[in-house]
Formats: sequence, structure tokens, C-alpha cells
Amino acid sequence: MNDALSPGGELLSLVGVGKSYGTVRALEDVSLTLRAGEISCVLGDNGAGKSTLIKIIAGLHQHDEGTYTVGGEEVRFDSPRQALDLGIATVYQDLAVVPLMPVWRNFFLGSERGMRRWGGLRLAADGMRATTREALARMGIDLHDVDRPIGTLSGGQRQCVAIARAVHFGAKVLILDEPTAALGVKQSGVVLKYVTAARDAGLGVVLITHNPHHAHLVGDHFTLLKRGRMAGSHPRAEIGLEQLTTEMAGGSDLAELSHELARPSVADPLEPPVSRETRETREERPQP
Amino acid sequence: MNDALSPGGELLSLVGVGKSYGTVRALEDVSLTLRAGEISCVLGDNGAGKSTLIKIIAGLHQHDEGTYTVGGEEVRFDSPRQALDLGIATVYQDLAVVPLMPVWRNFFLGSERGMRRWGGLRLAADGMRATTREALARMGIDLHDVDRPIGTLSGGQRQCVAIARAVHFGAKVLILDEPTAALGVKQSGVVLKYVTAARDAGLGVVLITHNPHHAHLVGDHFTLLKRGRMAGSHPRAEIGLEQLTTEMAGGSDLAELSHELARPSVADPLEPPVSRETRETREERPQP
Amino acid sequence: MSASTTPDLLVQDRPAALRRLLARPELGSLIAAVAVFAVFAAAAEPFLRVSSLGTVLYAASTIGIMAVPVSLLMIGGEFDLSAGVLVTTAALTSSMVSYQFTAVTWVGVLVSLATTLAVGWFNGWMLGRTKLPSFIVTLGTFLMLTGANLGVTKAVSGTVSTKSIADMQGFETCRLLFASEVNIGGLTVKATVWWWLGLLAVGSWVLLRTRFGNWVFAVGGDASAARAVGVPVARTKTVLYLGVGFGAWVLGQHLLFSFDTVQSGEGVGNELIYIVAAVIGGCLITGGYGSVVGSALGALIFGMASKGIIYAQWNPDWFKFFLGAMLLLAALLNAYVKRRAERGPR
Amino acid sequence: MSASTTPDLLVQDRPAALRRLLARPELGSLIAAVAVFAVFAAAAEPFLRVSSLGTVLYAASTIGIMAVPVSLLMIGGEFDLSAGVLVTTAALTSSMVSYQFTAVTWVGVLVSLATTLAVGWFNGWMLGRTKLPSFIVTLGTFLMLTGANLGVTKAVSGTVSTKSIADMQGFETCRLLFASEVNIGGLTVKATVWWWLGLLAVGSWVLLRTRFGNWVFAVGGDASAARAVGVPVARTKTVLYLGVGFGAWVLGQHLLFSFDTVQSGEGVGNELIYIVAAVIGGCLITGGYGSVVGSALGALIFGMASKGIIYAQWNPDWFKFFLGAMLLLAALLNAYVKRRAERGPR
Amino acid sequence: AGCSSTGGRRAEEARAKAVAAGGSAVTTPRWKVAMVTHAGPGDAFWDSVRKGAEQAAAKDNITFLYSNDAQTQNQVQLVQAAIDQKVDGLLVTLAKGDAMADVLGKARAAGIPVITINSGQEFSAKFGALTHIGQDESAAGQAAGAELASRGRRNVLCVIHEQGNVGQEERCSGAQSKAGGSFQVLYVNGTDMPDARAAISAKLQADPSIDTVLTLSGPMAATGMQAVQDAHRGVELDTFDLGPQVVAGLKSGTVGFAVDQQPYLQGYEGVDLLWLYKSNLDMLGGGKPVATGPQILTKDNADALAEYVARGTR
Ligand SMILES: Nc1ncnc2c1ncn2[C@@H]1O[C@H](COP(=O)(O)OP(=O)(O)OP(=O)(O)O)[C@@H](O)[C@H]1O
Ligand SMILES: Nc1ncnc2c1ncn2[C@@H]1O[C@H](COP(=O)(O)OP(=O)(O)OP(=O)(O)O)[C@@H](O)[C@H]1O
Ligand SMILES: [Mg+2]
Ligand SMILES: [Mg+2]
Repeated sequence: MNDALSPGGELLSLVGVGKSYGTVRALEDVSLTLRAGEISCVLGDNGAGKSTLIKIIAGLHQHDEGTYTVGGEEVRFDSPRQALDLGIATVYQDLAVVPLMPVWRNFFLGSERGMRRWGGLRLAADGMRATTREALARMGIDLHDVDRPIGTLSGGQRQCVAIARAVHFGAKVLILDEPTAALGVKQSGVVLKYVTAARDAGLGVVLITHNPHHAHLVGDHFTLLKRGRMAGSHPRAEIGLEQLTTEMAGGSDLAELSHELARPSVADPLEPPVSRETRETREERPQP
Repeated sequence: MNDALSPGGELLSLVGVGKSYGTVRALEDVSLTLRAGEISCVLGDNGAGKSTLIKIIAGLHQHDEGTYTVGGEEVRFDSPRQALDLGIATVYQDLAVVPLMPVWRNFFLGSERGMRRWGGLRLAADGMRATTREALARMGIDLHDVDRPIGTLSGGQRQCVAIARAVHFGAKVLILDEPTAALGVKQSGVVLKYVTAARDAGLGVVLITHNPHHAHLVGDHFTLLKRGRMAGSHPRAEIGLEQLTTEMAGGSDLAELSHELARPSVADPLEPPVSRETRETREERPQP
Repeated sequence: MSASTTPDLLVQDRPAALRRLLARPELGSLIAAVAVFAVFAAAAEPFLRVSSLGTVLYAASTIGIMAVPVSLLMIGGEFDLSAGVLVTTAALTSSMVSYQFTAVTWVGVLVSLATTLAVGWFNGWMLGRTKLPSFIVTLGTFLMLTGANLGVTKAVSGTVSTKSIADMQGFETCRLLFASEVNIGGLTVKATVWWWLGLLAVGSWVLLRTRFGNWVFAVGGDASAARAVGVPVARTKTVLYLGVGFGAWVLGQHLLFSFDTVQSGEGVGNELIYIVAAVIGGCLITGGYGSVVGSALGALIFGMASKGIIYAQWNPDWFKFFLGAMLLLAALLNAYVKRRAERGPR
Repeated sequence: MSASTTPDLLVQDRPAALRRLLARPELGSLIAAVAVFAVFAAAAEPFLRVSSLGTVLYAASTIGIMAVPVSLLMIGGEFDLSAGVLVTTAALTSSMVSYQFTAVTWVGVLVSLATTLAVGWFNGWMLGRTKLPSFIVTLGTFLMLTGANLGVTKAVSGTVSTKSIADMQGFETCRLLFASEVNIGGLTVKATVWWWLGLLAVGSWVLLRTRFGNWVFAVGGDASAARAVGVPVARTKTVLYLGVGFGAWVLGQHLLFSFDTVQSGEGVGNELIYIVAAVIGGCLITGGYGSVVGSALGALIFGMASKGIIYAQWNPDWFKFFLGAMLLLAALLNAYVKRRAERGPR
Repeated sequence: AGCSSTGGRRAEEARAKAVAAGGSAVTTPRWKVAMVTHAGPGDAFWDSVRKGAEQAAAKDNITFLYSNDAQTQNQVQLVQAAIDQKVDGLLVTLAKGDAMADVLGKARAAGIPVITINSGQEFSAKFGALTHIGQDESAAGQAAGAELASRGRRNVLCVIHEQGNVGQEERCSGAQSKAGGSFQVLYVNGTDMPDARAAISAKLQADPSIDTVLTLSGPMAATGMQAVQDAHRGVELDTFDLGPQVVAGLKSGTVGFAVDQQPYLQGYEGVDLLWLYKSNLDMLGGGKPVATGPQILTKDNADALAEYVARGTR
């Protein structure tokens, strides 16, 4: 059934992957397959392990259990460099920019462009500046002075730099951890356009988002995480926006919420009782 | 007309406020009034100056022009402490947590609770731990070990700590800069519930969000910023969800976007032309 | 879906408590200290004698008294390069004031306290006002104090060391307070040891149990975040510098009242030893993490290593080499233990 | 709505370019250097003589040669406390190898280079392997080198200084390279000045114009972010330590070939002077920001201040006091200029 | 007043009403003499040298410039700076031997007469100095060694307070060559007295057979006395150089003997000989080294010395 959906070959796959931080078990027995020309959405509550999952894919962390294969070969990255060299580009949730460095240096960091005249030694600074300016302009961020330290940009502007960078250098796989979180409506639209464009160009995309609208708009496959375990894996055909929202909200949905908010007559709303349901989302369990 | 909407007295007001970072003009002639029992939403593109605005309100930055009055008296805060002492609690976009410190110490940072037995000198550590745990549990984050460094929490969990802290210590005014950005559907719902509960308790709330659904759900008043200037100011009655979304997206809306995305047949989608419209969003102008 | 009820939820208390213990910054240094002790206990027979223990404790205490406030300052994210000479300044001031005004030594002692606190305040104030890095500010103070120590002493006494004040009124009581020794079952405990333990207890309590301690962690970990939630950053740092001033005062008085006279050129270079003790004890050089008890263990490691090499009668030409190797090994062991502890009991 | 067309958009080029110039990290130190020069030009008549200029330049160059790699290292976020004694190690190695094996001095010079690079590599490797703070790692190296300098020299030569190698083959050519001087219109320019300028040019070019320079900024600014985007953090830092080793080698050879013999106990404390030069020149002590040219200005400020006080014949007892005050004032002026520059031309 | 006390300055003033202030008694022009030493800052020994030089300079109508740095390259730069200032005479210590050859050559080329003082006697003539005033460190060490031998000290601990200092090494090895019995060296940190005290104590505890501690400076002798006290054993302390505590120790018997090289004389004679040379082309001893030590001082000299030591000129 999945085969019918897969528009291309398998780019990478995780099987039964697990990961602990000290005594915190962040991931357990998670599997995921990414095919070329596919957008795979990873959804889940806060602390569900989404970022951990993509950090493993990106080579920032190593998995403790299970196998991770890229292009059919099992891998175990020591550093994100290796993932980048295999064409896996990532936007991290906590951004991975160096605040004091100029925007353009951040944009090209780790993938600097040398000048041929100097045997690639000397940076092609002007070209890099221009590229940065263009890439940002395309996202609706018109930054004249790309020599500004990136730390002085607004949150959304920084996010745009990180996304533009990944899009620019992503060769086969694009991994986006909540890319649209800090973005305005227009910028979000641009990012979603990029994502679909990347898919159409044959890249595989792993997209993490808390916005069911966004997810449903572009996703081909949905993987649901709950407290570090897989709580569902659906191809697009199997699941509608409504159901997706319900699953993401863990039972309640936004419509119900708006209903509730319209009548603000809860007994003591600042102290909602700790329901059994919230209990269930405890994210931290010791290992057996 | 505004009077009809104001359920309470004026808590704070900004008139003609401006602010520059060096040569970057971040705010120009912005006015805003917050009344008790009112949720005032500030909307705008990335880099529009929203965070700058609330940083001025919170006392983290000082305005260069205009006046800022709290409770009728003109103020000019030297430090966020002064704003806090006037009952203005803030959630910053870049969070203001100290990564290496335990969660509970972060929660109470700047508003520590002393033990009466020791003349308030000795921290009531156990009580503080319990309070932190409860406050987080109410947001659906069940963190057993609040002694963990906050830097080891997931992005959304950290966001929840910051929100819970502001809600806990907010006395009169609650300022939230994109509080739901990193949050899941359920947590977002909880936050919105908090916001309305705070309003009902008579607090004034300034809410920044990129989500028109969220904004429309709870906002009483909408201020639109564009490149540092005010581009509109509407009471809830005057504006519908559709119009709000359109304004926030600067002309295009999500429906149109989804239309576009559904037919991915753009000529070269990875290189969308730099339209006149994106040009308009350039955020940076030198000062005259 | 399947993980809704995990039966082991109930036992999670224990590992957390254990981990909390294991994650304490001082655990690694404790084990390193024990290891250093073991090495010298094996290598040097005289090292284990009670009298030797007294000597090692004394050496450790003269480092430790300053390591307490210095470690607090480092947790608060700042350096103090002037700490070493400030000790000498304290001793010189006390001695010269008493002598020149022919006053009871207590007057000199109090003026000295005022002086060291003033220097500490100056450091903190400069830091807050100018936003310069503390490295530069306290380097300036360091050089200026070094110069002033010599310049003032020469101008006042005509020589580079102070005159003896051993025959002055109050000397004996001051000596009792700052430089006496007690014999406990053969173990000679110098007054500095008591001061050290006292400062240690107060420092550790303040850091871990008070609001001010919370602020110290915060300003060192992320000063702008701390400021945003209303912590008085500049004031916190100034108080930390005052603490260093207080420590310098204590040690300076010890110096004066146990050696009678003070050389104006002393103390240079010791600031680094205080920092070393703090860092070996687990303080991050970038601030925001560390412990006061750890700094004491660091001082102990330094004291044991530097004196243990003498007890072991290793080739004195290579003294510094051995010292460096011991410190490096101690730091390695510390880091190794910490990493093991964090990885959890698997 | 109203702000869609701002006519001044076209003139934004100029302020941006100007601001870029003003925001350069070295601007402040340049002005501070000019100010220090002005002070001594006014206070000390001999300071302005050509021969004095040569002396000041020489003093600055012996600091500056090391300040270049040290500032790069600090921009890369690390310390090197062993830099000072490593210079002595370089000189000792070169001298002893040549003497003991009665080899052409070039052999000693090359063995010395291998040694300093090896020490640099060791520092970098320890740092990467153990994740210990560089403060502790290089402190260990510092102590071990101090001990080894003395221990080896005593073991080999029987005294604490090396034998003269002035009569050995190759000495003259080596001297030409490392310790010669040229007279340019009365101004005596020592070889170290050329080395300094050369290192400065190379260092600055590498930092600002190459991929490696980009990595240096990144690993110092945020090592984990740099790692996440594929920068080889450990390797970058190791190369920076190799750079320090190279600088120490150059300066060590200069010491040897201009003074014939080397004292094994020297160099201690100079590491701080190199760091001071880098920091006065605008390097952040926490890394990620700074400039190589700034470090040269820092070295110049230090050289001018320390020699200017002599030329001005100020009371030698207060030498350090004046030095500290000058450095503090220079740093203040630097910070003031930078803040003015950032606030923009209003 | 309530705060008044015994001793202190008032006592000093009572003890010594005045020291006659002699103005210059010569008619030569105001020359400029620079002294560049390898001293660390705030060293009591070098303070005496300076005092002697200043006294002579005042008498001889000379402007006296002093500078010092313990590191070779810096001392060389300081000499160069003195040459830049066009001084009329130069007093230099040669602790670093060969390193000074170049820069002293420059001084000669600039026509500046040089007298070397304190250490480096063997280099003095080679570098073209007029004469050398000082004490040969090895000879001083040997004198100390001979005295130790005659006192029957069998196991001596020599305390070096500046690791790698040539002069200190020479004193110890000189003493070792003549002392006979067992001889050990201990390195301590001379700028940290508590640490030095603990280190000497530790060594005494580690080796109970040590019967003598030999220190190399006045202040270190004072610290050594404390450590000897801590050891609760009959260990004798002997030392090089003087100081108030050393004299007090000599008097009370806690210090066996002190080897003095009369630092005051080195400074005083240095300036005075330069003046004589410039004003009358005189040279004492025809340019042969002038020895200011070693002089062995014991309990017998203590009383006479006390006054001068308190004044800081011995
Ligand atoms: N510290 C700073 N120094 C210089 N410029 C700054 C600084 N902080 C913000 N800016 C600039 O000021 C403008 C407004 O920034 P602000 O952070 O207020 O935007 P925002 O509306 O919060 O955007 P976002 O939605 O992306 O968070 C932007 O152009 C930004 O680049
Ligand atoms: N470095 C770390 N050390 C210890 N625990 C960690 C660390 N990083 C994450 N965790 C824990 O692992 C779990 C999963 O975190 P992760 O960041 O993957 O969540 P997430 O799904 O990305 O959440 P969010 O939507 O809030 O970003 C959380 O319980 C978190 O507290
Ligand atoms: Mg995440
Ligand atoms: Mg913002």
C-alpha cells in the first residue's frame, strides 16, 4: 500500500531506533522511511522526541538502538559533516547560528565557497554576500546589510536564514524542525512553497511542525510520536485534516477549544485540574 | 467607539514611540493602549518590530521617542526589574532562561521565595520545586525531575516553563511574545485558555502571534505593524478572521496558498522572482 | 498508544535521586582528591603522618580561603586577576596603618578591611559601568595594586617591606584570631583552616540556599536572561567582588600576623592558583556552573600535590612537571567521573 | 500602509559602509594606541627620537609575534597558558640539540619547530579528546613545560642555562634570519618586526578571507552550532594551537640567536601579556569576536606604555601602577569609541 | 588617645632623631646615570642597592634612573631604552651573561661608560665594562659552604626561591662544593610566603636527618625560621643576605650565620666610580673587579648591624 504512494527510491530509513539522554528515554523503537520526492511529516506533543529523531538523522546525536540506513547502507554518523556530505541538510529547532558572525558568513558556514583564482583558498566573499541577499529576498526578507551580526536579526529573520541555507545546500534530503514556528503568514507560505518545490525536484523532506494545517497541506506521510514511541504512521490518503488535528491534539481539537474559549466560564481557569489525560503526556520515564 | 470595548481602566499606553538599534530603525511612531481585562494582539511580518515593542514595554530596551505611561504615570525603565515591580510579566521570544540552571530555579529566578523561619533569607526550595512541577503539569508537561538543567528540555517544554512563570508572577499585565510558536496543539490550547483566564481575572494581556486563528480566537484589539510603523489598529468588532489573515499575510492568504500548493506547476519554484511586494517588506532603512 | 501505562513509573524516584547525587559538580573532584591522596600515601611514607597532614591542610587552607570567593565569582561569570596582590595589599595596609599612626593593630585591621572591600567594589563598579571584560578591568587593578603596594610602601616605610609590628598593642589578640594554631592529638591546626571551613560553609550555603546564590548562577549562566527576569546583574557581581575583597582581607591578616612583616612584592601569580583550585573543583571558566565545596577540594588537591611531591622526595628539578601532570590527571579523572555519572547507571 | 516608499532608501549605502568601518573591532584600539602615543610624546622628550621608536617597535614585536596566534586562538574560543614558557622551550630545544649533537644550528632550529608544533598539537588533542576546559589543559602543559625546561636543561647542561652556541656552524645564517637588524634612516628595525608584520598579514588574511577563518569565528562564537553545520571543531582548534606553537618557535629562535644562551626559567608570565594584547586589541575573552590587527595594536599599546614610562622617567616604584592605569584607560577609550561607533552617526 | 599603642613610628622617630641630609658637594655638571637590574619588583636586596646608588647620586650631583626586569629580553630592552635616553653612565647587572653582549656593545658605541655590578664578573671585562663591583656568586656559595663545614652541619637543605635563577643556583652549588656532608635543594615560590613555609616544613618532615636550612635572601630567611619553628626540631637556619629578621635571628641565635655581599656598597660604589671616572678618569683597582663580599656575619656582628639594617642600608 505504501508502495503506491512512493514516488521514488528509498533515501533513508530508520528501523527500531532508540535514544536515551542519561536516564531520560527520549526515543524508543521508532521507524521511519523517507523516499525521494516525498514529504514525511513527524508530528507529536512537546517533548515527544521529534527533535531527537531528526538530530539522529542529521548526525548530531547517535542512536543507541536500532539501525539507520542511508541509500541502503547502514550508517552511524560521528558528526553532522558526514550527513551533510551525503546530501542531508538540516534546519535545527534551536537554529545553529553563531550570533556574533555576520549573516552571510553564517549562511555559508561549513560550506564556504572559495575563489578559483586562489585555488579555492580565498573566500569569494562578494559572491557569497550576493547569494545570501538573494536567498533571503526570495523569502521576503530584504536585508541590505548582510554584514550585520546574525544575532541582531529578529527571531523570524534568523529562522529564514537557517531555512534558506538548508534549501540552498540540501542535495538529497531536507530536514526541517519546526521551520515555520517563528514565521509570519507570508513567510510560512514561502517556506511551504519551498518544501513542495524541493519535493518536486526529487528531494526527500522530513518536516516537523505543530501546525496541522501546514502539515496537511504538504505532507505525504505522517508519523505520530507520543512520549518517544510511535503512535501512528499514516500515508496522506488515510487521514484527513480533521483527524490529523485530533490526533495531534491528543483527543481534543481546536474547534472544541474555540467553543470553550467563547464561553469563558470555567470554575477556576487558572488552575485547571491535572487531568488523567495530561498525566499521560509525561515525557520522562526512567529506563527499566 | 473604543470606549465601548474597554472593559476596564487603562493599564499602560504608548504614544508615538520610536526606537533605533544603531542605524536600524526598528520602530517609528507606534501607539498602543492596554486596558484591564483586554487582550491586545500585535501582529506583523518578520522583522516588523513586534519584539522591539514588547521589549520596550517590559523595560528591556528604552524607547528613543514618544512617551510610555503605566497607570497614568510616564515611565522610562532602566531595567526589567522596574517593570516587574509594577506587575508587568513577560515571556520573551528568545525565552530568557539560563540553560545550565535547574528548571525550578529558572522558574523562580528574580522572584525567589524565602522561608519565613530564616527571615526570608533561605530559599523555600521544596515548595518552589512543588510549585514548578504543578504549574508545568497544568500545561500538560509532567516533569518529574525539576532539578534537570533547563537546557536539556525540548524547545516546547522550555517555552512552557517561561509561560508558566509569567502567568504565575504576572500581577497586572501579561506580555507574551509568540508564546505558542513552539507548542503543540494541546499545549497551545492550554496557553490560550490561560490567556483568556488572565483576561477574565482583570489582567491586561499583550499577545504576539503569527497564527491568525489563535489571534482571532482570543484578541480584543489588533495592532498591525509593518516595517516598524503602525499599519492598522482594529477592535475585534471591526475585523473578521478572513480579513485578519489577509492583513497578516500582506495581501495573499492561506486559502490561496493552499490552492497554489495543490498544483505544484510553478516554472522554477526554487527561484521565485523577487516580486515588488517582497521588496516592500524590506525591514531596514537608514535614518534620515 | 501502547505506552500509556508503564509499570516502572513508580521506581523512577531512586534513579533521579541517585543521578542528582552523581551529577553534583563536586563528585568528580572528590574522587580526584581521594586518588591524589592515595598516590602520595603510597609513594611517600611521611605523607601519612599527622604532622604532615597539618602542613598539607595549612597549604590547602591558604589557597582555599581565597578559592571560596573566587569560585563564587567564577560561577557568577567573572574573573579576578587582582585577587593575588590584593592579599598583599590587605597585609600592607593593616601593617602600615598600625605602624604609622602608632594605633592599636585592630585599627589597621579594620582599615585594611575597608580597603580590600573598596578595591572589590571598584572592580565591580568598573565592570558594571564600563561593560569591559573583567579580565581587563581586574588586570588593570592587578597592575595598579602591584605598583601601589611597592610605591606606597617605599614612600611610607622607606624600604620595600613593612616594619615589624610585633611589639604593638593588640598584636597578640589579632594573632590569636588570624595566625594561632591549636594542637588536636598531634595535628597542628592553623587558624587559617578554621577560617577556610567557615568561609566554605557560608559560601556554600549562600550559593545553594539563598536567593543571592540563585542570582549568582543566573548572572554567570546568562547575564542577559537574568537581567530580563529582573535579577540585578551589576549589583550581584559587585557583591561577589566584595566577597573576594573579604577573603583577601582574611588571608592578608594571616600573612601579617604570622610573619610580622610583609614584602610589598608578594602575591603576584597567586590569583591563577585560586582560579585553578576553582576550576579543578568543577567551576566552569565561562560561568554559570560549579560549586564552593568543589573549590575546597581543588585547593586540597593543589595542596596535596604540591606538598606531596616534596614528601615523596621526587627530583626537585622536575617539581613543576610533576605538579602539572598531577593536576592534569586529577582534572581528567574528574571529567571522566562526571561523564560516567551523567550517562547514568546502565 | 503609508511607509511603502521611503525616498531615503537610496542613500542607505553610505551609512552602512561607514558603520561597517566604524564597527571594525580594531578601530577603538587604533584610537587608544594613538592616544597612548600622544601621552608619551608629550610627557617624554626621548620617546620621539628615532632610536627610541626602534626600541618600542622591538618591544612591541616580541609581544606581537605571539599575540597574532594567541588572538586567533582566543577568537576560536580558547586559552593558551603555556604560550609563554613554550617560547623558552623552543629556544632551549634548539640550543641543546645543536650543542649536544654538535650539529649545524639549523638542525636544532628544525627540531625545535617540531617540538613546539608537537606541544601545540598535544594541547589541541587533549582539548578535543577530554573536553576539559583549555584553561586546565594548557595550565597542565604550562606547569609541565616549566618543569621540563628546568629538568632537561639541568640534566643535559648541568646548569640552569644553556651553553653558548655562537661558534657553531649555521649560527650566523640563523642569526640573520631571526635576530638581525637593519638600519633604515637611523631607525633600527629588528628581524622580529618583519616576522611580526608577516605573521600579522598572514593571520589577518587567514582570519578574514579564508574558509578556515570563518571556522575560527564559528567555533569561538558557538561551537555546537558550528558543529551542527559541519565545521570540524576539534580540528580547527588544533590548528590554532599549532599556530601558537609556530609563533613560539619564531620568538624562541629570536631569543636564542640574539642572546646566544637561554635561561631555563624564563617566559613564565608572558602568556598573560599575549592575552592582554589580544584583549586590548578587541578580542572577546569568551571567543567569537576580535581581530588580528587589533592584537598588533594591543601589543603596540603595551610596548609603548611599558617603555614610555621609562622614557618619561616616572618614578620606577610606581611603574606597574602607571602601566595598569594606561592599559585601563586604553581599554576604556577603546570601549567608548566602539560604543559611539555602534550608536551610529546621529 | 585610645587607639595609641607602643612601638611604631613614634618610637622610630624617637630612636633616630635625624639623619643628616647631605646635599651635593661637587661642582660637576648634572650627569645622568641609569641602573638596569634583573631584579623582580619589591625585592629588599635590590632596594639596598638602589639606596646606595641614590645616596651617591645625591652627593655627586647626578640624576639617577632606575629600572628593572627579571626577564632577559626585557632587561636588554631596558638597557636599550637607557641608551636611547643618552645617559652619561650605565650600571648593569649581568645575571644573564651572554645576553647582554650586544646591547652593551651599543652602549660602548654610543660612548657611554659602563660599570657592571652584582653578578656576572666573568663577562664584565669581555663586554668592555670599566670594572665590576660585586660578589662572585660561586665564591659566596663556597664561603657559605666552608662555614657550614666548619660548623659541622651534615645535612643541608638549600632553598631556591626563584626556579631557574642562575645566581641562586650558583650559590647553592658553591655551598655544596665546600659543605662536605649531604646537600639537597628545594624550590619554593618566593612570592607566596605561606606556601614557601609549608613547603620547607614538608621537606623537614619528609627528611628528619636535615639539620640545616640555607636560604638565599633575607625575607626567605624569615620564612625559613617559621618553618623551622613548625618542625619542632633543632634545625639551624643560615642565610645569604641580611634583613631585620635575620639580624634579630643572629642576635637571638636562631640564625647561625649570614653571608653578606653589602648591596648598598654595590650601588654606592657603582655611581661613585662612574662619577670619578667621568670627572677625573679614575678607576679603582685599575679596572680589576671590586669584591663587596662575601662577608660572613654572626652573632658577634648582630648588635652593630641592627641599626643599619633597620635603616635599609645593610
Ligand atoms: N539588537 C539589535 N540590533 C540591531 N537590529 C536589531 C536588533 N534587534 C532587532 N533588530 C532589528 O529590528 C527590526 C525589528 O526586530 P524585531 O525583533 O522587533 O522584529 P519582530 O517583529 O519581533 O520579528 P519576528 O516576527 O521575526 O520575531 C528587525 O529589522 C531586526 O533586524
Ligand atoms: N540534551 C538533553 N538531555 C537530556 N534530556 C533531553 C535532552 N534533549 C532532549 N531531552 C529530553 O528528551 C525528550 C525529547 O525531546 P525532544 O527535543 O526530542 O522533543 P520534541 O519532540 O522536539 O519537543 P518540542 O516539540 O517541544 O520541540 C524530552 O523529554 C526532553 O526533555
Ligand atoms: Mg523539538
Ligand atoms: Mg520577534
